[in-house]
Amino acid sequence: MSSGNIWDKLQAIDRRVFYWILFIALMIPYLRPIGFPIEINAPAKGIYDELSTVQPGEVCVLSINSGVSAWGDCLPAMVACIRMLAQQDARILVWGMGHTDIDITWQEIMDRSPELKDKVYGEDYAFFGYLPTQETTIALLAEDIRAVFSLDRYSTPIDDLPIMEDVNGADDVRLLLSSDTGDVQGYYIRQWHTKHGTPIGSIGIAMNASGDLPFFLSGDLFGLSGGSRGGAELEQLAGVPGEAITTMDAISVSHLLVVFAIILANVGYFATRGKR
Amino acid sequence: MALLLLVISFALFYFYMVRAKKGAEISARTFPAVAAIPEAVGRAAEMGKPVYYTTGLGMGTLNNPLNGPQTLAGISILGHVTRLCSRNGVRIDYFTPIVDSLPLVEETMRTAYLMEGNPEGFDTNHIHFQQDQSPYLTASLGYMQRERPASNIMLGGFYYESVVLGEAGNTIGAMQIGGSANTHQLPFLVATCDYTLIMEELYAASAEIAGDPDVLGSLKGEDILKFVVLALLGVGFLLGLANNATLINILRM
Amino acid sequence: MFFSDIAVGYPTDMGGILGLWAALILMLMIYSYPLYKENFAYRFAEYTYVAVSMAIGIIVTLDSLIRTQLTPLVTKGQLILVIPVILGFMMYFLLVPDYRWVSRYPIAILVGSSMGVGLSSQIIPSILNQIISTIQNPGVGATAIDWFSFVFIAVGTICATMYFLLTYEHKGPIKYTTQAGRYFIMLGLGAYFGNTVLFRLSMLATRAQLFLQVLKIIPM
Amino acid sequence: MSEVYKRELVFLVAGLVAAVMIVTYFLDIPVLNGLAQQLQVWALIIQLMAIGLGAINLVRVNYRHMQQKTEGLWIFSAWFMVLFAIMLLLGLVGLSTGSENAIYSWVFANVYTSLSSTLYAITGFYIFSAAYRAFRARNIDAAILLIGGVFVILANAPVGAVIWKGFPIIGGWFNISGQVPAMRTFTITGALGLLAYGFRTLLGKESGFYGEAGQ
Repeated sequence: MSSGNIWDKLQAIDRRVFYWILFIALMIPYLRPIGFPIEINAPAKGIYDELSTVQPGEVCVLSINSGVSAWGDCLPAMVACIRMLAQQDARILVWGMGHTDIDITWQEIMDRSPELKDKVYGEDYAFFGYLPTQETTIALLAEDIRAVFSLDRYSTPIDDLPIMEDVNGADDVRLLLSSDTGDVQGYYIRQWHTKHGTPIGSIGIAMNASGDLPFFLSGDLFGLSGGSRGGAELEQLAGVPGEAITTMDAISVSHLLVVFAIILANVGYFATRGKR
Repeated sequence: MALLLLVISFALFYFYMVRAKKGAEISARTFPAVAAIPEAVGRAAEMGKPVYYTTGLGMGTLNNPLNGPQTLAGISILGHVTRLCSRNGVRIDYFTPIVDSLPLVEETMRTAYLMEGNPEGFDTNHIHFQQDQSPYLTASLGYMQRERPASNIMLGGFYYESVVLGEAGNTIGAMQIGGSANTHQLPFLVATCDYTLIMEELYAASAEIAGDPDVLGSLKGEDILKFVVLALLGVGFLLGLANNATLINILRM
Repeated sequence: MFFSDIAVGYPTDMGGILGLWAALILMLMIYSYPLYKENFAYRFAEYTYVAVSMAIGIIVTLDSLIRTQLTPLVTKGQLILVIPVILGFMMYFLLVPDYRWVSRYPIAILVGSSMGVGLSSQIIPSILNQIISTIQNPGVGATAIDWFSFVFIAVGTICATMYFLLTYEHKGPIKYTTQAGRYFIMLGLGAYFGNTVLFRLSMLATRAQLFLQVLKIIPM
Repeated sequence: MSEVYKRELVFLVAGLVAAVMIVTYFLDIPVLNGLAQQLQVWALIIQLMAIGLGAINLVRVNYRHMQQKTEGLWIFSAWFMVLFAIMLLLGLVGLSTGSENAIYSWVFANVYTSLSSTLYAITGFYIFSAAYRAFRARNIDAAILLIGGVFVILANAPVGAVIWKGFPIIGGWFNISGQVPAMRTFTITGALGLLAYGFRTLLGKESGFYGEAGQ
């Protein structure tokens, strides 16, 4: 059997074989957790450092611009940040853009944040619900939150919420966390940070760790958590282990498979290239 | 400083757009991906196989601020490819899930055949529309297995279909030309295609083919701004090595 | 509201358990496509998603519209807000071919406002700040790697920007720097590719986790 | 001349609205600030009201499939119409009574959540098979891309550090510095491209988003 047709046979393997291997490989680490150590990188450390300087009573905003479909990447980091802010008695405002399933994401964050259990809605945190994505709306929020939200998600007038007493726009906000699948964090950088100086942190899907990196290095973002890896680092830093750390083992196994597949494909390619 | 840069850039765009309108010779540079199109069509003619052309999901509408311009650029290059196909007697099949682009696609292909003096060459069956991303993918993969096109051209606003189509084209040995301004799909287009148009190159290539003076004029204006940026970067880098921050302070004004 | 997809702890109420099993069955119907072949179950699940997500989209948007804008219009009597409501209805002329031009006015306001707001505000963060942070040297006490990265990023950004000169042929002296620029871009796309792998596999991992959780093989 | 209100007046409106936004960004003129904020509220209302467009389009396409009995599709279109109508009604009931309908929130929390994550995660399968069958170093570009990619993959996965100390160091360097020239250039050239696209829009040279599609 000349080496030529080994690679051709390997090439002809049915695609579904790979899919089964991958799906099973992803389950094994959940059955027998391995727990590889997780190193901390600067972008996620940036979020932890800024959040740990928040004083009690300071107003922080979480803008949930990622949907249920991106929970794997964004939910753990959001939970870690909210738990930190709640431990530091910050006042938390929550709204979101572009994804109509934001109610479920916020409910899930509350379920996973024991610190929120003894907080009072309307005094320690408030939820305003869905808005369509548009940079003009973000510019308006920076100037006057009440021009956009006159009622909270549960139709309580905004002025009846004690938390909103001295809060009118971006100038009264200590920092804003933006969780994204798209580029809404860019809108916040332009309309809140550049114009009002409000520090912006980005909790994004893994690709945003590349796309937003220039803004972290230029100081337009105080921190950047990319994907489940960023979530795991934040969970570890904040001392609130959760889903991201358990997912990291499955990431390790599946990433090894991908690297092995790339190497095999290229060895096969160069072995048969002489023949073609 | 920002206002100054905004006014300078608008002035430059306007200046070059007027010059381009007056017939000044402004053209985009030659792109290897565009230069390879005749070779892709020639390959199809030799092998007696069709050409597969698609502009991607583009979020399903022309009215999407990010993907609309990319889909339109892909359609204007489609006109150029269709003319070459008509000239070489090669069949071209166009796949899309974008319902509001169909009138423009039909008009572009019909005029292309007309300009080649081959009006009867145009056939609406060569335009394949599917309602959503998954049916569009399934139909494209089925077409590739059956027809085994010689060339696969993917230019427009792509999402994860670039991975699936790129892989399918690879396995049937098609020559592949890709292009998009969606950064998240560029790695897959580069990894699976022989030639790729990256980011703004897609718009420049389509403006060159469509001979659009406004776009070409503003592209020239953009290039002049890039020279300004390059000068600032070069001088700033040297000053940085010399530990001198004067330029930084000026830019921060 | 009761739900249980990845709620903390295995649900005890009937609605929760039923919900968990519905989630699992729907997942298997979708993954029957890659793991087996495109079939009736996959199409059924896909159309279910399109119907449910569109209905939810309308309800949530309607709620947001009524809550944030229409209620204040009535309570505070800002009658001027009647104009955008009319403009909103004008959008639907996009569906009437010969009156499509009517929909151009509300679109003009949407496009004009987002273009105006985005255009002027992006110059500082996306251009000036990027130049400043490229030419800022790592300062006192920086390690050799910091200085190497400083030179690498500066030279790389210059070459890559040269690559994007679109109306000048890449010939003569700039032939080599633009070619180097393309290699820097490939390096960036490689890192982007690596992060895309992390993104897609993290999502699939949480689906595999749910599969085990519903079958009570691992705790919720 | 009769076409003025169909095109030129529209471009004038878009240009004036954009001009108000640009001026108020740079200069602090109270009167203009008030006008800008009013226009921003209008933009929000218009966008919220436009949600029906997507729905009408979907219903129209599926209704056509049902009518023509398109083979293999019309059953699903019928199922779409039924389910869409039920969910919409349940949601409207919830809106009008002020408290969410139980079935609506059950479907939202379980059916929608599972399908949304599952459909989106399907790409994990494709990336794995593509890694084996398509990602070959066919030319220098693809080679650099794959080498950079593999180092970042092994830096992101905690196991990389266990295999070889070098992976997190080199991969980590890629993640924080190696990819910066490309990402920064995309940011700068993208911003310049947007400036040009915005300027052409102000002059009414860009009309794709008006549904004129390239005329």
